[in-house]
Amino acid sequence: MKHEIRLSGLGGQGLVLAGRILGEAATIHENLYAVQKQSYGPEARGGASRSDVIIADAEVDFPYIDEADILLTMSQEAYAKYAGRVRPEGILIVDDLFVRAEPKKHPGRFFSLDFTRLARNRLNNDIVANIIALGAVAGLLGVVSRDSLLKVIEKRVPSRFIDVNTEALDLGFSLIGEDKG
Amino acid sequence: MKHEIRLSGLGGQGLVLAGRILGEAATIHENLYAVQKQSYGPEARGGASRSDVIIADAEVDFPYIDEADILLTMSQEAYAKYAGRVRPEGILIVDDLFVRAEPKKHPGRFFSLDFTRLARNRLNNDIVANIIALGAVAGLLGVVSRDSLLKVIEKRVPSRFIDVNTEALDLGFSLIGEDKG
Amino acid sequence: MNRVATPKVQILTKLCKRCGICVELCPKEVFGTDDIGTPEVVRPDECTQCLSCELHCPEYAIEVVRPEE
Amino acid sequence: MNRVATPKVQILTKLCKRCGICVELCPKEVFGTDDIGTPEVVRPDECTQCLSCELHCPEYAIEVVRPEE
Amino acid sequence: MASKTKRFFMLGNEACAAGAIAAGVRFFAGYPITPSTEIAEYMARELPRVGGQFIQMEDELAGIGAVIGASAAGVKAMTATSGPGFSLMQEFISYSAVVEIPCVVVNIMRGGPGGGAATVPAQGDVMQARWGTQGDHPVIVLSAATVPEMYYLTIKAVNFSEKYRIPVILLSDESIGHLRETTEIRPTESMEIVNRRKPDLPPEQFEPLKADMGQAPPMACIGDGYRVKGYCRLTRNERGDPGAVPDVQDRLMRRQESKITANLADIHMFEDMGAGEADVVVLAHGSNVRTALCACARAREKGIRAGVFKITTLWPFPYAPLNRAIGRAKGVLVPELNLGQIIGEVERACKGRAPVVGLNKVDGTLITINEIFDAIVELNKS
Amino acid sequence: MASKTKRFFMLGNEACAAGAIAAGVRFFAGYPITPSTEIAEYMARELPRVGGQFIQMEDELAGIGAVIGASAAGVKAMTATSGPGFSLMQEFISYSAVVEIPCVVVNIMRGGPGGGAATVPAQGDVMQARWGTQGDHPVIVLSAATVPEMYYLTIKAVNFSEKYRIPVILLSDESIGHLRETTEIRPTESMEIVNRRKPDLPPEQFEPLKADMGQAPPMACIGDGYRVKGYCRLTRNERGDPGAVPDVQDRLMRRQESKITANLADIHMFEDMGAGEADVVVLAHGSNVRTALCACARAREKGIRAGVFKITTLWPFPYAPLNRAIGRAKGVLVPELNLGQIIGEVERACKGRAPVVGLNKVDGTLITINEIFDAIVELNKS
Amino acid sequence: MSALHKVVPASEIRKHLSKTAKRIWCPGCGTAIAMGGMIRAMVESKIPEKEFAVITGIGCTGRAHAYVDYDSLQTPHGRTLPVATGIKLARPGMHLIVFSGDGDLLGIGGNHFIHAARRNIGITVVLVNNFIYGMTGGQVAPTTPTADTASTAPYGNLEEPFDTCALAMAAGATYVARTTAYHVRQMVDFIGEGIKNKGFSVIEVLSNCTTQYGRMNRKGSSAQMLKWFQKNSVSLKKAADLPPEKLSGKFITGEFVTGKRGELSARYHELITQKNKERVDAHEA
Amino acid sequence: MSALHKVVPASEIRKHLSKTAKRIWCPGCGTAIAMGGMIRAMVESKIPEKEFAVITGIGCTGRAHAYVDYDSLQTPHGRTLPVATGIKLARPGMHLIVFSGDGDLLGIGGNHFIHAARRNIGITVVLVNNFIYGMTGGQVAPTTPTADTASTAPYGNLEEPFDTCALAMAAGATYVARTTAYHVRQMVDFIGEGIKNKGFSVIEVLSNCTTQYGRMNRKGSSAQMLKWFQKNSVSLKKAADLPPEKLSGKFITGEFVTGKRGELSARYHELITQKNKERVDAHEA
Ligand SMILES: Cc1ncc(C[n+]2csc(CCOP(=O)(O)OP(=O)(O)O)c2C)c(N)n1
Ligand SMILES: Cc1ncc(C[n+]2csc(CCOP(=O)(O)OP(=O)(O)O)c2C)c(N)n1
Ligand code: SF4
Ligand code: SF4
Ligand code: SF4
Ligand code: SF4
Ligand code: SF4
Ligand code: SF4
Ligand SMILES: [Mg+2]
Ligand SMILES: [Mg+2]
Repeated sequence: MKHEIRLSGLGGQGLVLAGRILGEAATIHENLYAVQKQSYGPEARGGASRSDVIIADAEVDFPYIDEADILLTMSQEAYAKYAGRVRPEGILIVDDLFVRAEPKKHPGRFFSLDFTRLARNRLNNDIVANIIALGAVAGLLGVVSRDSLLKVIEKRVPSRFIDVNTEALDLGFSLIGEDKG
Repeated sequence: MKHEIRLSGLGGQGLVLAGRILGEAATIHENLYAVQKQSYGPEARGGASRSDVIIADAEVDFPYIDEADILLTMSQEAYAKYAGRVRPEGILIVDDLFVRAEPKKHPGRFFSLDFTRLARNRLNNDIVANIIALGAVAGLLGVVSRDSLLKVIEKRVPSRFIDVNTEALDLGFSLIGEDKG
Repeated sequence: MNRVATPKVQILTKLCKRCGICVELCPKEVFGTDDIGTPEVVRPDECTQCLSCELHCPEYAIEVVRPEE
Repeated sequence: MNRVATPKVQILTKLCKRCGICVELCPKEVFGTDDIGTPEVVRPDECTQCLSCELHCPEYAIEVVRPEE
Repeated sequence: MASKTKRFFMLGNEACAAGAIAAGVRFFAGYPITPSTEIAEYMARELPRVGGQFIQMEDELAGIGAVIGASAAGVKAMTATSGPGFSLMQEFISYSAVVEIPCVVVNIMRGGPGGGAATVPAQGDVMQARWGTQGDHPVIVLSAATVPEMYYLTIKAVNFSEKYRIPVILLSDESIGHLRETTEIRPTESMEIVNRRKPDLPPEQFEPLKADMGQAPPMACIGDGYRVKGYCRLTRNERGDPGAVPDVQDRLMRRQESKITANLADIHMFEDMGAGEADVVVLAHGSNVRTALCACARAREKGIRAGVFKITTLWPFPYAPLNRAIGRAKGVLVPELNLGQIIGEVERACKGRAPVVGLNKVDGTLITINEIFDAIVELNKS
Repeated sequence: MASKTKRFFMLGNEACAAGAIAAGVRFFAGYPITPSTEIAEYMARELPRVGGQFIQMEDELAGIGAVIGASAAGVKAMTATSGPGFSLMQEFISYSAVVEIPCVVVNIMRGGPGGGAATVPAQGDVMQARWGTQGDHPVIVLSAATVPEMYYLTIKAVNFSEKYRIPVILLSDESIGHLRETTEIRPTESMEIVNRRKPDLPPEQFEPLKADMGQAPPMACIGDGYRVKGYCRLTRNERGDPGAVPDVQDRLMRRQESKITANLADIHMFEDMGAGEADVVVLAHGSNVRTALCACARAREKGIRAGVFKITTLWPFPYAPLNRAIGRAKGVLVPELNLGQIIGEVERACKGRAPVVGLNKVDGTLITINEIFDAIVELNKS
Repeated sequence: MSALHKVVPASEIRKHLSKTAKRIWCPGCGTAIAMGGMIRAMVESKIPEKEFAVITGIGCTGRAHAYVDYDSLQTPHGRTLPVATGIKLARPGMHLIVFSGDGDLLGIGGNHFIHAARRNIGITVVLVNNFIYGMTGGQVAPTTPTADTASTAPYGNLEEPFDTCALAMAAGATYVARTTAYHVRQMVDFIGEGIKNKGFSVIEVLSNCTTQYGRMNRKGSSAQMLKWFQKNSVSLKKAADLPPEKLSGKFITGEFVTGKRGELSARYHELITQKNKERVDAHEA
Repeated sequence: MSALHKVVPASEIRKHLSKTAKRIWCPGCGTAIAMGGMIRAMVESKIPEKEFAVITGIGCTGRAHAYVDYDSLQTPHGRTLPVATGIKLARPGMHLIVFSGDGDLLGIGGNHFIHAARRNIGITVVLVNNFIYGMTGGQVAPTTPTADTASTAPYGNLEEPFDTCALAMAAGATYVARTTAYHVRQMVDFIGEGIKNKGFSVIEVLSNCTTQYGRMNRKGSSAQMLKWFQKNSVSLKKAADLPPEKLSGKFITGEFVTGKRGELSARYHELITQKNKERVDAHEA
């Protein structure tokens, strides 16, 4: 078992944190093996950002992703750059607010979801779009449970933000639940 | 033709300058080839000092002296260290004031001369002992003339000291002249 | 001059990074913002030509007509 | 005490580097020098125990008996 | 024991810092530089919690200087940096070797030369780690290939440094320093932790520089009451007094060199991962190891006998073991994130027995499995 | 012309400084360190007399920094130092290579490591001269064997630096820097003096980093009116703008490397002094050359065919020429005033064709004719 | 102070920017405001463009060399002043502006800073002090106020910050001033005075690093940080009348030193002229 | 000042010297006088010998580590203070004396000097200022007076020297004093005060390098140089009343700063104690 997940967008969207939570949940609470690598441009803020996570049931033999099993893009630039590097049977997810996608080009499953608008409108907090997306990704991935993720979120997020993050995570899972059918 | 001359004593006795004058005179005014290398201890003043000069009629193939043709020692320490490293047919010169020598150990020619006392008593200037010695060495050496040496001295020595240095040089040559006979 | 009177404050939106400095520093609340924070001149007539916005804009994206001498 | 009275100034000649400081700084010209510049106590009785020689000797080679309290 | 092993999802740089603390490091001084800074940040947070000290100094020279000071005072100490800062530490590394004050320097390599590219991996400082300093002196250089290795090799580095009183350099690069990875950490009690030897003689009899060939002398630290001397310029006798006597200097230099040459078996860490039976041997270290292993696996699937010779101890370079391992090889491939550095040593080791070919990348990206695979296929043809 | 040749009795260090001035150097900045300081002292005295500038800076980093500044402003510039100071210059040497601002660094080697022994010769910085810096970049390293060579090689060093826009390191050691020797100086007019190329395009069209492989681009200097950009961190496009694009970085690195690899014939200076016909080849540079020649002469007197392969360009190392030269050798002897540095390259060059044996001395004294002679006899037996 | 209508317009700044380099400073970064101030002062000085060179070090501030359209050069971290010293001696006619950060100039570069001041070499330093190492992600700087937080001072800074201006004065600088990213017109004036001074000039610009220092120390938005400077700046004159306790947490702004003494590159050129004369005289004699 | 009869005798100095190392300073060198002063102050302090460590750099002055019989260490040139900082943090109970030259501490080591002062780390610096790089043969130093001659300033120094004490104060040192090799009793007192100060102390000792600086600037014998110090020293108090022109060529001696503020290694140990307490509390909670 080996899953390669790429979360991409802009610096400041919290994708590095999302990837880290995913990997940590897999490692510590699912007893799996994970790696996560971010890359970013030279900007401290606002540049391109990418967070690659691999989850496997044995030590990861090669920690870098060429083609992803799941690709999340939260900016048009990221979409342009990475949409072509998803496995044919892989899953492509975009943030509806930022990405104008061409779903036909992608043979596998495709989701255009409203992470950022939902965060803003339903949770009153732009910043948790990443956790909604994380929920959706984890839901599609299927190997890291909501509870495992939540345990890590509780450790990594200041206590006053735990509630909204929990809501966001559940919202994310639910998006997929709905859509999956 | 190749002559290896070692001038040894203490820092401050001016042996480096003497060696330099000898080499420069040979190079520039006798059209010979010369090298000169000094070595000293870590002290800025008062430590052991050595100035090796080689003069030859072709480029010097090897610039360091193992056994000397002419050895001048102006301290007991230098005598102890270098007297054993004179060629059998070589010349050993010591400053009578500082060195208690064992002439019998040396098969070649031996001179114990009064450079420092002569400087002090005849020229009223301790510091020109080195030039008296230089004159003596040059006299014994025979390949660098008094005039050549004088030209260099005139260039290297502050003008107010030229006279006393000239006297010193001549005195040195004369010591050998006397002694040579 | 026959030209149309230029507004006293102009924003070169292409250069703007949406830092909010001009909006927050303008003493006359001349600026508003759109959905994603891009400043817009909403009360041009209030402008006293104090130059605060122009002097502080880190992208050199604002120009204010200089007050008469 | 039964010992012979120590002179007020003592030079440990073995340590001396013949810098001349003690000789030149002594206000009472207590020191003279030999042929090659080694200081010698030549006027011990002149010594006022000012300590200048001891304090300035770079070789810590001079000792002066401390003045009585 | 396995039950006590703990799992973490750690950054390579954090694993390094955590390893250092496990090894007993209680002092860190440094100067920020990407991509090493997380090591300093971890230390700033954690050291005061375990009674240790962190200080950010005014530059890298001061960083390693303070580390050497703390070590001279008896505390295990470490610094971390990247290329430009590593260059600034060279004088002190040489000093540390000659005064035999242990210290560990971590260099998380980034794109070089010059200011370089701070956020991309490279292996441009591999030769510098051995030869960057003035004068001859021994040094140990290790290269970490994974995040868990960052943890365990840091412990090794500290151990070597204390045992041999030698500067130890741990190399890794951005792609590992900034990689998060599942890391299983064994309890510290189960690991060998080395502490420098203390003098066994009283101060009057103790000679700070006296040791047999192959050995570091016991170390009297500042504050131990030994009125310790001898932490100074090159030439000192065994009592620690200065004086430029040729045979004393010679003895010191040769004894220090012998700490490496007499202990190769202890210091060499390498792994023959199918190289011994291979037609094509890939010599890899650091971030190229996993890539090389994947490429060789693929090659074997295609019927090509390919194997990896992984080196963890870069310096002293394992000439003899490598020479033995290439027994039947038709060619040796050396992938490097530089213009060809360790390949020179491979050539020396191979002594012309097999062609040695480099695969070099300096554009800021990692060498890919495909690139190594293609090179293996090519070499196999010859 | 011979009539115009002048004879001097010069210190090696003075010959170096005089050569620099002959080559057009008009700026020197440095920091005193034995045994190099006479170079600075000569420059302090002579440069203002020829309209040039000397400045003693606060440390070696500042010394080479000022040199690079002056060179960026269009003036040929040089610094000089010894081991510890050379270590402090490494970051800037790497910088100079990547921004392609010419500079010459003279290192008069002394006993190392650490503070070292300031007044004795050594060759401990030979590998450092090539590998002391962060990252990969080209560099040229020359080694002077006599006082006259100090003069002429300094001119060569300045020429190479200007021609290839590259840092050039001139190595020598205390035994030559502090040697006075009859030195015949040909008139400057009779010598090749190279000046860096100036842009042939107007500022609007000029791209400061644009050049063919094997070439340095023409150089627009500060104050030339070009609004010159591109003197900055590694990754820049040909216009000089920053941006970390892999292929741009790759092209820059490879083009800079090619300045060396495409011009080996121009850069290599070596001399086969009987090595081609020898049973025992002595590979020597710097202060060992004359010793080796005398030892070989003595060996030949005793019927042993011995010859010297003298290398003046240490880096790039002349692998192929050496390999050719050892055609019939039974053994290669490599005398070095270190624990074995250039010998590694000799082994690479020889590819196992002949045994390579080191003769190493690190006690602060020179290798003697006897020692080399004895080693030749020994090697000849095998 | 220049009257409002004389302020160099933003369009004029843009004319002196690189047409091709993308500025990657964070939105609202005070370094950009300071760079604008520097260019305004350069324009106001009326000195021909080609007589200027802008030298930067490494750091966010140290990116400016790529953004301006003057002769420019970026040195290794901390080494602006040695390189600028070399340039100035080689081309004494040039006006050199060193534009760099507090870490670059006072951290790793502190020795060059005091020695350049001592030499009174003709260089104008615009020191952008944002109290932090911005570019590397918010580490403590030699200017970080005591007890403030940084990524390498997670429990609050235990050290005291430098008083940049006091240090520059003690070391020998002949023009020293402090202003803030809020006080742009003052900034332009001070930099202009610095350029006019023949010797070594230091203009410290307190600046907002909103992303690192601001975030870690809860200073709010960029505009809020600028207002913080506005509110807490005290002019040198006023400060003289206030007791020390009233000055804690305040920024003292104004011109500290405007002294004169010989500039180094000029002195050196006198020496050259004299040596040249000696040679000519000797020939004629 | 201690009364004469209390002055530590030379024999006591000798007890604290290495029995085996040969001192190779020139006859009459002021560095030796300063080392004697340091040892006298250490003895007078009554602090147990094993709590002292003497750290030197490279230079003539930097040879002292081998001559004293205390814990000692010689660093690379210019790096005394970083190394001492590491020692002090690791062993806050130690009393560290840095004994080094003007070139070592203010030339190559200038950055560490101002940063150690800024941090107020508990180190006592005895800075032996002989206006020259003695050991390397008389090159110009950052302390060489303008127009004086040195081997690398053959036409007279074009630069201005540092005012060491002003620099130390501006950087943050909490005890700063100047004395000379002539004023040995004052020297002992000042070094003693420096040792007592918990923070960073600088005692500048003006000293005679007769061989290099003295020879090149015709200052005569060692004793004559000491007399030069005697004649031209002006106490801080007296100097306050004199016009600047009367102070040119004078040496202002005395104690400049005797302020107090938190010492770094002590602050750090408070932090450790606090973190330890937090942990214990957390366990108990
Ligand atoms: C020798 C070296 N050490 C460290 C670094 C890493 N580095 C780059 S910028 C910087 C600090 C910059 O701080 P500052 O000068 O205050 O600039 P800012 O980013 O705050 O504008 C550091 C430590 C480097 N590039 N080179
Ligand atoms: C990195 C380095 N640069 C230069 C030197 C050479 N060096 C040794 S001592 C010294 C100057 C010493 O001057 P100072 O500190 O004033 O000591 P003094 O000899 O005058 O007592 C220099 C430049 C060195 N040892 N290391
Ligand atoms: S100040 Fe400038 S960059 Fe900021 S929001 Fe206003 S126009 Fe945009
Ligand atoms: S000039 Fe002043 S009043 Fe007008 S818009 Fe700008 S800030 Fe507001
Ligand atoms: S002061 Fe000391 S060293 Fe100098 S002459 Fe007197 S006793 Fe000798
Ligand atoms: S104590 Fe004073 S008076 Fe006595 S010998 Fe010494 S210097 Fe002279
Ligand atoms: S990190 Fe700070 S200093 Fe750097 S660009 Fe962003 S706001 Fe400006
Ligand atoms: S050179 Fe000067 S400082 Fe050095 S020992 Fe001699 S007199 Fe003292
Ligand atoms: Mg900053
Ligand atoms: Mg000095």
